[in-house]
This record gives sequence, structure tokens and C-alpha cells, in this order.
Amino acid sequence: MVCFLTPSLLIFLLYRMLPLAWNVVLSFQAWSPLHPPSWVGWDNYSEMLYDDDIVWQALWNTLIFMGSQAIGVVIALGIALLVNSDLKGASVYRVIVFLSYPLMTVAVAIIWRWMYNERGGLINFVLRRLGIIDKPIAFLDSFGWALPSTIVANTWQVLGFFMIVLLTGLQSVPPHLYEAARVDGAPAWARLFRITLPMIKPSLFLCAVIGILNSFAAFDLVYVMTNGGPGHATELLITYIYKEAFNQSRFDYAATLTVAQFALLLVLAWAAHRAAGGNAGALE
Amino acid sequence: MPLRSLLSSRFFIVPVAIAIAVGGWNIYVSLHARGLIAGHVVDAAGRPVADATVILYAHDFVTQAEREHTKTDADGAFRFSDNDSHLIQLQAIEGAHSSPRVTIRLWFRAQDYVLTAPLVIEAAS
Amino acid sequence: MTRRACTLLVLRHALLVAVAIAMLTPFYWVLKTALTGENIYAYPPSLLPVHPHLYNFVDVWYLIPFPRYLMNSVIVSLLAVAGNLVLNSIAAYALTLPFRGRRAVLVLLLSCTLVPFQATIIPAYLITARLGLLNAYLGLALPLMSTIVCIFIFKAAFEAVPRSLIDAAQIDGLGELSILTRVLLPLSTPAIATNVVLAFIWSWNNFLWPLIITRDPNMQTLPLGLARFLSYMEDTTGALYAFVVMVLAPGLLVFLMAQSSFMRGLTAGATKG
Amino acid sequence: MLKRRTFLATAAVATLARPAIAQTSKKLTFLSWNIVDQAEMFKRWFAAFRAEHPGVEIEWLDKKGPDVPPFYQTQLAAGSPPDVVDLQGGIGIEYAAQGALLDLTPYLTANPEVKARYNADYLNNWVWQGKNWLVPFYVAKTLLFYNKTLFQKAGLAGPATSFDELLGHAGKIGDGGDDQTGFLTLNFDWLYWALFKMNGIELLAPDMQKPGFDTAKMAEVTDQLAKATAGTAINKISWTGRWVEPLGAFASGKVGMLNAHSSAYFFLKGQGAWINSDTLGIGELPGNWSVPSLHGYAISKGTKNPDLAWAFVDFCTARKQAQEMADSRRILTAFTEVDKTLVARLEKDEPLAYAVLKTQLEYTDKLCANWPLPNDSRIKDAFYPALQNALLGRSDTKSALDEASRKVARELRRA
Repeated sequence: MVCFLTPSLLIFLLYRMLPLAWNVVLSFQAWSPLHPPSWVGWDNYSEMLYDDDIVWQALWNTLIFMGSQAIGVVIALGIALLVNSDLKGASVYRVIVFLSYPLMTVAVAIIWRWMYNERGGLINFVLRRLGIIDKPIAFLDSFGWALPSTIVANTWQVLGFFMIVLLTGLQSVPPHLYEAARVDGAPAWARLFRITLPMIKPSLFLCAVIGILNSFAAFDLVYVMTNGGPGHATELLITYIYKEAFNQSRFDYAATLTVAQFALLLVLAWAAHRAAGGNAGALE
Repeated sequence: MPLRSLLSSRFFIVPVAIAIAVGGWNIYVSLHARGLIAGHVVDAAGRPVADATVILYAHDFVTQAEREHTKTDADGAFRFSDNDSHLIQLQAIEGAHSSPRVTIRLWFRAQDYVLTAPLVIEAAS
Repeated sequence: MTRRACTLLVLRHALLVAVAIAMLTPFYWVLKTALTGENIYAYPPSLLPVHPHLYNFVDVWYLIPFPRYLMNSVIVSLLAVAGNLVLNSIAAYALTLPFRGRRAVLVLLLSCTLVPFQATIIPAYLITARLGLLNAYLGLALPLMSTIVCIFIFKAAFEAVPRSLIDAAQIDGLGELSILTRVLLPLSTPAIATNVVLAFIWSWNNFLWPLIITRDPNMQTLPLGLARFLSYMEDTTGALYAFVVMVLAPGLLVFLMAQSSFMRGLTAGATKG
Repeated sequence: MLKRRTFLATAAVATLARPAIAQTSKKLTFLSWNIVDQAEMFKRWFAAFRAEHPGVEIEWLDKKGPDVPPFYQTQLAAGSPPDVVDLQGGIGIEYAAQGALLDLTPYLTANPEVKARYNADYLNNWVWQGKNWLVPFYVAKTLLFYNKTLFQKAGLAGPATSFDELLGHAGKIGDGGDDQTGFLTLNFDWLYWALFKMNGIELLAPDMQKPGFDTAKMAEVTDQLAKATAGTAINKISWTGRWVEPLGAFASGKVGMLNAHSSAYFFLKGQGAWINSDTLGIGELPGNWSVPSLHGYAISKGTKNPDLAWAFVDFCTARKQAQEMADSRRILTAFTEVDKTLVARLEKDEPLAYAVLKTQLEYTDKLCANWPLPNDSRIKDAFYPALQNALLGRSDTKSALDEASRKVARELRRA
């Protein structure tokens, strides 16, 4: 029955593994579409590490972007706890919170770019009307605000999926544990930290993996919303790779960045897997 | 899947409802899409203006392209019969005086439409 | 209902209503802008649409071949969903059975998720060109035909089925495939619903791959139409936002129809194990 | 239930996997740059071209601006580049330097009447290593739009004639309160460079191998601009906005002056109800310097029938087609007679559009920021972010300019 695996593996081979190998080979060469490739060994990597300072800003932004997913997970956990009961309208709230996930990311980027608009945008209007600010903030054009703004937009879209994954975890916690804890008089927060969190660790692991994947699923969002933002303020690794490959037509250097990003993600995924009690792929 | 539960499941009812609505709308459109645009031209005092030229502009993307023009009859009425755009502007011109361009938005291309308000040619243009 | 429990309930509902408002405001804001006729650059923006009209939708309908793009997107999504269901279920079934190198395949699959699609455009294009699937629906759908997260969702659902049922089926002499189709799949309909919704969402959202692989305009999908519309109309008029609403509507309709079994699938079914 | 679905999938595979692009007798692929609004015009052109060249099938692809590079590069890597491609700004020279484009000089020398059509200054924008690589499709260059009402309110007669006077005007209007700002510029490609050129600042040294802007004058001008941006003289969107934000700001009537190219006028007219001949002034930046923003036809070297591709380009830039293009989009085509007839016609029909397009014919000898750089986008990416930091006051001018020249020097060495 291993032959059952072959169609899926074939697709992953064609569209994931072969391209990765192609990128790895290319990262040791100098190639542009019309010239034959020539081996340059570690030149591309040395350029990435020593000469290029945009890649460090892109890396920093990507790490901030991944870190910010934790905020999304915490908020989603809060909502999941609120919704995870026999509350009357619980399923309605679930659908509302999840409603934003199936949207087209290009559409979400346009909506949020319009809400952040300096003059016609809702956010500036509400802030000014509440008196928090007196002059409108150009969120997507200011070096300080651009990245947080894209993170808020991305969290808004992904919140629903985190909530659902955490709900699966919460509902797999056997209720008798809670009765036992309540009988011993454990306060609410003790139940949360000693019972709920440890029991839903696999769901947290899945959220961590999704959070890591989001750093390049958000390509459309950043590409349409700020296209790297003012200067390189919202440049993620993935948008930088895209720009190096297609705007600068430097496919060899973009391949080097891809390999570096893949290595980084591998380490992060392995760390998340180690932290979640080491059962990779077991999606409780 | 027993047929009855299939028929009553939402995956059947919603698409069929949409199909019926779209079909009905297309029938309505085909019945009302002869491109007729009719209206009246009056002067500032409300008297119909005979023999005034009425220009129909069709909206093509960014600019307004002049499509056709016609003359008003004795009691200031005019008719266009082959408008194929969904966004048009009308302007009545009589000698040196002209009316402001009135924008008319239709629900579908070539929709038959009778102007509710007449085109008013101001005294001094 | 003690007073304290009552206030707790009210507090919980208040919090959830606040969250609901925060999640729904962007929808309202884009709908308002799609209906409005006034200059959307004026400050202060009005909270209620100013003399709303639906003509923006008419403009968009005639400007962009919406039905054609919608049909393309639907065909590609159906191909992707069908592919996902078939390939993911048989792959997940194979993964539930012990065989040499199972852990290696698991780690391989997990690492495959970490390869960003944007970086694989050129090799993926060259491979699809050699397969002769350029500018074809199958070429558009092929990379999306199997998703690793969905394989794991199926795997968890299949492992949740009690061993005794499978052993009984084997005793009756059922082949591998019929075990899958007659025993496992009927018991994991929620996982199927999850697969359908996730595969639909990810193929519906795909923007970069259709951009590279389609050549003639009537093969383009909705996200491409939206990005194309964005380019020359920019956000000057309500028409762009009318098009955003038209693009979101089918996806939301499908989700709202499938959400009951989808929610049940993720919250109840997949976790009994 | 599974059986029916697998049957559906296999049926889909059989019917929908149409064969790869059918190879007809002679096929010509034309990739255009976001000009799908001229669909009817192009269809007429293709029909006329097919009449002249029977048996030729034209495949027309149109991609949004930022999507042309990824699509073209992928086609290049796959060995099937489109025969004729419409390229904008510095990308033309970049692709020529990459060896992707066909040298058009032999064709131009063989057909002198074609070369004679074009305004030499615009044509020379695409000369690199002594060879012509593109011919003009439609052209524009920057000019100064100014808000006459704000000018009268601030007591200013007309456009400034020197850089300091320009900043002075901007300051006066900026002080007019009611969050008015004095000056605004577009910043994509090099559209702002006239501000530096009028002060005699060059980006590169004459031999184009070393940066030439690390001078005291550059530091002084950048400081002046940064100070003006900090206040209300220069609107901050000048350095951060892309296309909609700056033009939307000027269209709102709160900005005194705008440095943009002629096609911005039609966007402004659509956006700003206040715009008419009495309220919108048209002028030139001090010293009449301007930065071109050009679109040109290029032929890919990988084309299977170069002569047919040249015939297509010759056909599209012929008198009849160029006139049609100029009239429908009201933009210049660098075809001297066509532009003259368009401008003459507009003088009667649309005085304001006439004033805008007239500036496109004048001072074409004063074009700047059109250096034929094989790595134009890399130099731009190395230079602009540092300058932007200085102008927005995020870093002091000295360190920003040093960083810019270090990075530009590295890009020049690597080319």
C-alpha cells in the first residue's frame, strides 16, 4: 500500500523537493536566464552574510512577524476559552471569528490598505474622533507603524484558524480533570495553567507551525499592502526573495536566500516540535 | 444518499435558487434591452424647446466618448434607439445655449430608460 | 443563576460582542465604500454610506469579465478539492499502516511545508511546461492537488477509528481501497469537510501561480482579475471595492454553507483519539 | 461516494488539459505593460497587420506593471520569450545588458525613414554601448503642476525660476495653515531627480564607474529638502507615496505644487473637481530640467522570426497607428508629426490638456536621470532608501549620503 503514497509524493517531489534542490544547486552558481551557469562556490553566501544589509532587516522583520503570531495565538486562546462552553450563541461567535480566514488575501490587503488610509480611512477617523491623535497617522507610509499595521491585518485574518485549532485541543481535554481540580478548590487560573495548557500542547505546536508558515503565506498581503513598505520597513524574507529574483533578475542570489530561509524555518519547526513534547505530526 | 435528503440539503437548494434568480434576471434583461432612451428638453421657463440637438455620450472606461446626437421634435421630445452602454451622459444644445451634462446610470447595457426630469437649457450658457 | 454567575455571563457576552464587532468592521467598511457614490477621499469619512447606489457593481461587471474569471476559479478549485480528497485520503491511509521508513516520510512531508512557493516559480514553470500543462486548468490546479496539513488531518481521523472495525473488515476479505472507502471515510466525514474547505480556500486564494502560468486573459482566475483591476483603477472609486465584495461573496457563500460540518469536523470529530 | 469523485477527476483530466500552445504557421507574441484599456484599438491593429501579413497569428498578453518582470523573466528562462515586449523606464536597458533584447540598430539604419520619425532626444534614451535597443511607444516627462488659487492666496505670481525660490514658494504656501503643504513630487524611478540636477548634482561620475553625488552641494541640497519636509513646505508623501497617495493629495487641493509626468494629469482631472484652466497652472521646474518616463517597444533576442517582429514594431509606430494611440490616450508618442497634430488638435478642444502636453515637446534637450545603466533597479534600490532616510529626518544627511555612495559604488563594481 506504499503505492497509495506515490501520487501525493509525486506532486511534492515535482513542486517542492525538485525546486528546493534546484535552488540549492543554483545558490552555488552565478546564472541569469540567458547565460550558462558558472560555479562560484560560496560567493553568494558570503555576499548575503557580509555585503547585503537589507537581508538582515528582512530577517528581523520576518522574525518579528513570526513572533507576532504568538499574540494572535493568545487572543485566539482567549476567544476559544470564551466560546468553548455551552454558551447559547457560541457557534455564531465561532463562525463570525472564523469568517475572515477563507477570504482572498489580496482582497484583505486592499480592505486593510483602505482602512489605514490617511484621509478616508476608518482607523484614523476613529482615533481622531476619540481624541487619541490630532493629526492623521500615515500608517502604511511611516517607518514605525508600517510593520505593526501589516501584523494587525494578518492577525485579523488568521485569528479564526488559530481559534479553531485551539478549540480542537480544548475539547479533547477530558472534563473529569476539571471536576477533580474544582473539588480541590483550585482557582480558575491554576486550572488554566496546570491542566488546560499542558493538555493542548499539540494544538499549540500546530499553531506555532502555522505561525511559521504564515511568514510566507503573508506574501500577498505585504506585496499588495505595502510592497515592502517605506524603504524596507515591512520587507519580509519572502518579499525580498521575490524582488531579488524578478525585479533585480538575480535568480542565483534569490536561491541563496531561499536556502537560508528554508534552513531557518527548519530550525524553528524543529524547536517548536521539541518544545511541544516531540510528537511530530500527531495532530490531537 | 437518499434522493429526498439530497434534495432538501442546502447544497442543492442554494445553487438552484441562485440559478432561478439569474435566469429570471436574464429574461427581464432580454425583454428590456432595446437601447431606447427618451426624454424632453425644456428651457429655463419650462417651455419645450423644438429642434434642439441632444448629444449622447457613452462612458468608455476613463473618458466620455460622444456616440450620437439627435434633434428634438416639435414639443421638445427626443429619442435614441440604439444605446449600448450602461453609463451615459446627455446634453441638449440649442444655438449658443446648452444644458448641463446629465449622467444616467443604467442597470444593464442598452436598458430602455425614460428620463424623469427634462434637460433644462439655461438662458445664458 | 447566582448574581455572580449572571454578571460573568453578561461580561462574557459583552467581550464576545466586542470581538465580533472588531472582526466584522472591515467587512462593513468595504461594503460601505462599495455602495457609496461620494468622493471616497473626503475627510471626515462618513460612517453610513452617502447616497448609496449599486451601480458600481454594474460598472465592474462590464469592465472585468467577472463570470469568466469566476468560472476559471471554480474549475481550478474543484480540481484541487477533488485531487486533495483522493490523494490525501490514500496517502493518509498509507501513513496509518506501519512500514519501514514511515518516520522518514513524515519528516520529509513536514519539511516540504517549509518550502515557500514563491521561491519555486521558475522550476515549477519549467516542469509544468515539460508536462505540457501550460495555460490549462490542470496545470493551474496540479501544485494544489495535495496539501500536507490535510494529510495529517485525515491521518488523525483514520487513527481515531477503533482498530476492531478495521480488523473485522480485513477478516471479511476487503481490499485496501475498499477498507478506506467503506470503513474509514464514512466515519470521518468531518475530516472530509475540513479538507474540502481548506483545499477550496487555498486554491481560491492562489495569486502568483496563475499569474505566471496563464497566458491568455480568459484563463485568468479571480485573484488575478482583482490585482489587475487594482492596477489601473487604483482605489480612486468605489468600483474597486465593489469588485472586492464580488470576489469575496462566492468564497463566503461556500464557507457559510459548509461551516456547520466544517466546525463539527475540526472541533468534535478529529479529536476523539 | 469516492468512486463518483475519482470518475469526475479523470474525466476532468481528459477534457480540460488542452494541448500546450498550438503551434500555427507563424506566431507573434506581444506582451504589453498594463494598457488593456486600449483593447479595441489593439484588436483593430492586429486585424490590419494580419491583412498585410497573411498567415500570421498574433497572441496579445497584457500584464500589470509590477507583474511584467516576473512573467518575462520566467518566459526567458523557459526559452520562450514574447517576440515583442513593451518595457518602461530603465528596465529596457537592463534587459538589453542582460542580453535578452535584439539590437535594433541594423533595422534602424536599414529603414532611415523609421528612424527619422522619432524625436532624437527620446530615441537616444535607449542607446547603450552605441546601439539602439528600443523604439518609443508612448512617452512622458515630468513638469510642474501648481494650484493657482493657493498661489494667489500666498501672493505668488507664477512658478519659481530657481531652486531656492522654489523652496521659498513652497514655504509660503505651507505656512498658509489648514494642513496645506507647498510642494509634492512623485518618487518612483527617478522622477524627483530634477531637484538635484538643477543644482548641478550628478548621480555618477562622468565615466559612470563611480558615484558622483558625494559632494558638499548634495549635502546642502539634501539638508534644505529635509528641513522643508520636516516643516510644511514639502509634503512627506513625496518621499513615501507610490502613485495614488501623492496624486490623491494634490487632487484634494491642499498642495501648492506637484512634480509629476503628463499622464498624471488625467488621474488628477478624474480626482479633483476643482481642476480647470483657471485653477490648475502648468509650468516647468527651475532650469526646465525634467525626468522622462518612457515606454518603448523591444524585440526579444530569443524571437523565432525577428523580421516579422520588426515589421510589427514598424507597423505599430507607423503614422496611422501612432496617431490613433496619441488621440485615444492623449499622450505623446515621440513621433514628431503625430505629436504636433495631437497638440494642435488639443489647443482647440482641451486648453488644459494642451498646456500639459505642450511641455512634453519643449526642452527635450534638458532630460536628466536617463543614464543608460545596465543595473538601474539595483542602483536605485541602493541609492533611494538612504536618501529617503535623510529626507524624512530618520538619519543625518552626512551618514545617509555616505551609506548611499558606499552601496552605489558596490553595485557599480559588481555590474
